[in-house]
Amino acid sequence: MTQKVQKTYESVAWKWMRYSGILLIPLAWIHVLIQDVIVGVHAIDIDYVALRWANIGWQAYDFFLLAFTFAHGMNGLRQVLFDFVHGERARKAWSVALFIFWLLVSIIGTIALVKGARPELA
Amino acid sequence: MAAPSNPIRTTAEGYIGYRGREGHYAFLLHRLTGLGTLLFLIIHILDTSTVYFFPSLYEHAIDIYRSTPFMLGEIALVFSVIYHGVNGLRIAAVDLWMEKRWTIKAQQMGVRGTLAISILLWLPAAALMLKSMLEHNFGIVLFGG
Amino acid sequence: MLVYLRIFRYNPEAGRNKPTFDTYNIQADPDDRVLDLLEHVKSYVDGSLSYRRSCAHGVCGSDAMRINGQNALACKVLVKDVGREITVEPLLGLPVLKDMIVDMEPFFASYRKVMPFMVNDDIPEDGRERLQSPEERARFDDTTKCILCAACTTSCPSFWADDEYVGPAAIVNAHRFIFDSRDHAGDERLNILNDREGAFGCRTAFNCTSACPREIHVTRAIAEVKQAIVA
Amino acid sequence: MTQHHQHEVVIVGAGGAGLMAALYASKGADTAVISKLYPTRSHTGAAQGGIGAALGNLEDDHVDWHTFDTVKGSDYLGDQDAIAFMCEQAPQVVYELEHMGLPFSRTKEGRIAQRRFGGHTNNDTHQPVTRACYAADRTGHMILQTLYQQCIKNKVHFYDEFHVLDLLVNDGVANGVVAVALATGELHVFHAKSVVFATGGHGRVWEVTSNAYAYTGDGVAIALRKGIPAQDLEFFQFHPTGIRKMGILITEGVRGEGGVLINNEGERFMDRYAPTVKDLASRDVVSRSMYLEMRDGKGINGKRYLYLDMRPETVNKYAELDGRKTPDGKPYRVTAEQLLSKVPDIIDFARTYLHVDPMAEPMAVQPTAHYAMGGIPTNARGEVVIDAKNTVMPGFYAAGEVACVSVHGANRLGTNSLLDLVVFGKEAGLRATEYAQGADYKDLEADPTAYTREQVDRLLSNPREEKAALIAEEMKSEMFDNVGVYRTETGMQAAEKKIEELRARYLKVGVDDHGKLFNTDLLNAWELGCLLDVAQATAASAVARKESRGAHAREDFPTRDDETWMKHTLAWMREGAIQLDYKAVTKTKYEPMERVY
Ligand SMILES: Cc1cc2nc3c(=O)[nH]c(=O)nc-3n(C[C@H](O)[C@H](O)[C@H](O)COP(=O)(O)OP(=O)(O)OC[C@H]3O[C@@H](n4cnc5c(N)ncnc54)[C@H](O)[C@@H]3O)c2cc1C
Ligand code: HEM
Ligand code: SF4
Ligand code: F3S
Ligand code: FES
Repeated sequence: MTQKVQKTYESVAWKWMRYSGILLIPLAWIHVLIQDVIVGVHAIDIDYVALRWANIGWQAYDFFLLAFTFAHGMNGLRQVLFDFVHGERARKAWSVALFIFWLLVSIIGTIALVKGARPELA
Repeated sequence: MAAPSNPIRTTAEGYIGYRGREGHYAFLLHRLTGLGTLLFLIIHILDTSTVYFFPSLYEHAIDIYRSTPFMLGEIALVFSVIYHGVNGLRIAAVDLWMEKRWTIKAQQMGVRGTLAISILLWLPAAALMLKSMLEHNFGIVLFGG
Repeated sequence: MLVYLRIFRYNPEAGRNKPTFDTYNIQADPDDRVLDLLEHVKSYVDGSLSYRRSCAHGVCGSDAMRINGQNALACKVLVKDVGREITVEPLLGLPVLKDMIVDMEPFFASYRKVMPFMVNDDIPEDGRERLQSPEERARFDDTTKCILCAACTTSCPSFWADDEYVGPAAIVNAHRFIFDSRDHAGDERLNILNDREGAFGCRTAFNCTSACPREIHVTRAIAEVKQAIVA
Repeated sequence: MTQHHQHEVVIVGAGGAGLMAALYASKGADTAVISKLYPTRSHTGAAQGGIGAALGNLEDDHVDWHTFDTVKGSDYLGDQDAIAFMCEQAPQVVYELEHMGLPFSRTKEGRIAQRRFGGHTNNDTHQPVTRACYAADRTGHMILQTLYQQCIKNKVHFYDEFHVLDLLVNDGVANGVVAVALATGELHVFHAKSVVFATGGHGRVWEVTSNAYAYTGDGVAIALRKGIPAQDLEFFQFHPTGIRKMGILITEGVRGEGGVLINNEGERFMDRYAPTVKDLASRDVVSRSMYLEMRDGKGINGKRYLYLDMRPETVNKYAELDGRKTPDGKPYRVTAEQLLSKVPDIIDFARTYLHVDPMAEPMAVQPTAHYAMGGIPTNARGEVVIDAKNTVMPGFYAAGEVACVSVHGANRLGTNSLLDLVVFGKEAGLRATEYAQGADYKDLEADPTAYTREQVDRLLSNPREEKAALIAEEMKSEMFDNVGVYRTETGMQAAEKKIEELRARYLKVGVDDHGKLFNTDLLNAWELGCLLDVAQATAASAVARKESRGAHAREDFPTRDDETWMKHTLAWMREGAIQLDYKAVTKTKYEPMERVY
């Protein structure tokens, strides 16, 4: 069979969910293991965050975590929503809304990540 | 003529009432844990961002996380991330590389295995977190500190 | 043995325009089919009970319904397989017209969407059969078994939520041609299914495979179609 | 409210015969297919074993052999010109099905796979020959699906779940049908230039049957009511291997693959009755042999059933005893996997309904009512003929099990029905179109639905003095006991009387459901009327034939009598009573001989 099958958003999303998911296993699990299980919320404060992000390695790590997890999750949310939102126009509207939300939150997160914590203002 | 039907009602009836096998519940749990994790993630991104935007608020936010209900929620979150991950890995692996294993038997074992692995991974984590919660929130020190 | 049978009833014409259940205590043999019980009720107790049936041995696909909450053919489920308390309801997700009878049109419309027919006008010069090796034939054997009973599609969470999703049965029937070495329209079918309302509407919930009375590996067939699309 | 439709060709029935007719008719005329079931629910889908054609893909085979086997199988009652035509067309139509996409099983060389079936032989060696082209054990399913798929491709117009209740005839010309739409209960009049009946058989007349609930003889009964005779109804085939009590069919293909019948002494008894082909003798012979075994107390546990044994060790044991060879000359041996791949559905049936694994245990079987050799008389062009002189009724065609061409005569060979469907379905479709192209719409009578309304209104307005189900039960057991595998004068007379009585009681049948939506209560009751008419004509035709031939086996006249009875029965229903006449059998080159297997 010579392939003349087009790429569509859904076929790319299908692959994305799978490959990003696989990548999320180390990314998300290590994050959760360290922050929630080993360190724990009681040991976390703004100084802790500042210290962590002072390390470019952890900064990069958290950036990838943010990028992959959130994009994966938002596409997942879109999939669930589309089960219940029917019709091209409604779906388009939701897509736009979700996209803007995703962009906004991602930008906020990235700015914080890049600029770093400001414990001196706490 | 037809009985009035709407997809939300049908879906609710199906999700809850359909007597599916392992896959049905794995699907529901995957969805639930995925959405739960996402909800937490959104909040988490935003609250963490306060360290730059409103540093003075961060301590308040973290305080909320330290409350007992939130700590219990956190334990559930860890289960969600573990289960969703293991199950997602199962789905991804079978879908991408071993589609022949979409058989009733293999799938049954896969789903049960997924749940078992998730619980096994989760239990130690949950124990550690529970221990930390008891110490900090109730002053109970297990295993002699 | 005495069987306690609950049957879903709905008939707008007779004023039963809210779904309700009728219950019957029936003396049954463990080897009786659930269809036999329905026939008994219809023949001797209440003739207005309506459902579809024809072959009575699981090959025509008429009598798919929910039996104790799970889709099956009433003629392929024996009393001893389900026990003394039996509840029968119509398939979920297709409009109910009367009792166990649902509107099958949306289901067949989805089937027709995937070009469920051989596209190949080349005929060998000697007028005889096209050659196909047993291995090539085996490639799509599983999906040729489909009897279009709709048990799979109406057990699928994606279909309950969105009836635009073509559903597992349609994908199974597309698969039957996509992987037939004689067919020429595989790519067209893959393009049709290359969407949320096609193969990517499947979330691998697996209810379809558990429900299929022909024991078709439905989810596997869908996975193969997805792979062929992204390949 | 009555709705009117006009289509040049109207085909009633969407089984193999109806869809084949539709495919060809729609190429030349505006065609509609009306079916009381969704097309894919048609009984053709239940056919298991195969479709006969002398392709010779595995071993030497010839159209002539197929023709002779069919003539012999028919106990010389089949019309030899029609049989020759069918067998000649066979390879062509099988290839055509393949071209449409039918997924036949394949040989190593990639050709259509073939297997042995009862009554099909190498005419030189008299050994069974591989002639049945198959797609596992779901050949009928594949034919039905493939034809339906092609109809979708060719955009054939379907009226699904429309139940035809009457044929419209004006001036001796068929010009339409009346149907009720199940979903709404409304009557629809279909005005047509030609009408094709492909409504299948009537096996629901008998108690233990392989036939679907829908097999209620609607076509034959409607024709009878219109003054059209039914031909050779006394010849109804009992298939040797139905699942005990349920009647669900175990294909002859199981014996083709080497399965054998066993009595309570563990004896393979068929070699006593048919020394050459043994378990693969033709169906009437095997069913009678089984009946005789059971009568002699050799049924399993003395009961009325026997074992069909297809365990690999049994198959191999008897294959060795019989010296059976594969086509390339090696001794024939099988493994469980091979059997599993050849008859998967049968194994599934046995597991589901008998809770038996056929690879480990034998299956309990008994003869089951299976196939109507008789039906609406037609010629080899699918045209309905209405008297002993073969006068054609213009505009009316029939094909498939409802028709009697007659290619099956007194006994049908396995795989010849699917062949009959496609050959004569196609022929009927082509001729109906040809006729429609040269004809105008014949006017409808003033009130075309009058007769239908009368029948329906009676059922709807009767108080429920009689229950259809009770009458049906009595009819089925009476016919099974007295007009079954073996028949006697007294038994058949009793049956005739009983059916007459039941028909009188039927006039008082009422229904519970008086609504319009999917009133299956009403339609089931109407179908019972058809069954009773067919049963009556069957019993009357059977009593009159004082010989044994094919499926018609009489204890009081145990031999064939070519002198007097080498003729077709025609039965008319006049004022409720059955009248009989006879017509000659067409003979070409095959002289009647004694039938030994
Ligand atoms: C279990 C089984 C196995 C068999 N195996 C074989 C085999 O291996 N080889 C072989 O050659 N033969 C076999 N046969 C026989 C063969 O399958 C049938 O004789 C054949 O399929 C009949 O086809 P048909 O097209 O005439 O009718 P069907 O396929 O039964 O179609 C009848 C159609 O008519 C419609 N209809 C009927 N009445 C009405 C009405 N009043 N109004 C509207 N529509 C109506 C129905 O809806 C249906 O669509 C087998 C039969 C059975 C039961
Ligand atoms: C830890 C590793 C993870 C893996 C291996 C993984 C894997 C997957 C896979 C394969 C799917 C697709 C399911 C399908 O299409 O049927 C999916 C869906 C989803 N994921 Fe993840 N995921 C992971 C982490 C996360 C995280 C951290 C979130 C939250 C932000 C998340 C949220 C979702 C959501 C909401 C869905 C949609 C669920 C649905 O359609 O029912 N996932 N995941
Ligand atoms: S795939 Fe199975 S369940 Fe689905 S329609 Fe076909 S036979 Fe029925
Ligand atoms: S139930 Fe539905 S989600 Fe997929 S695996 Fe089956 S089609
Ligand atoms: S009646 Fe045919 S599948 Fe059940």
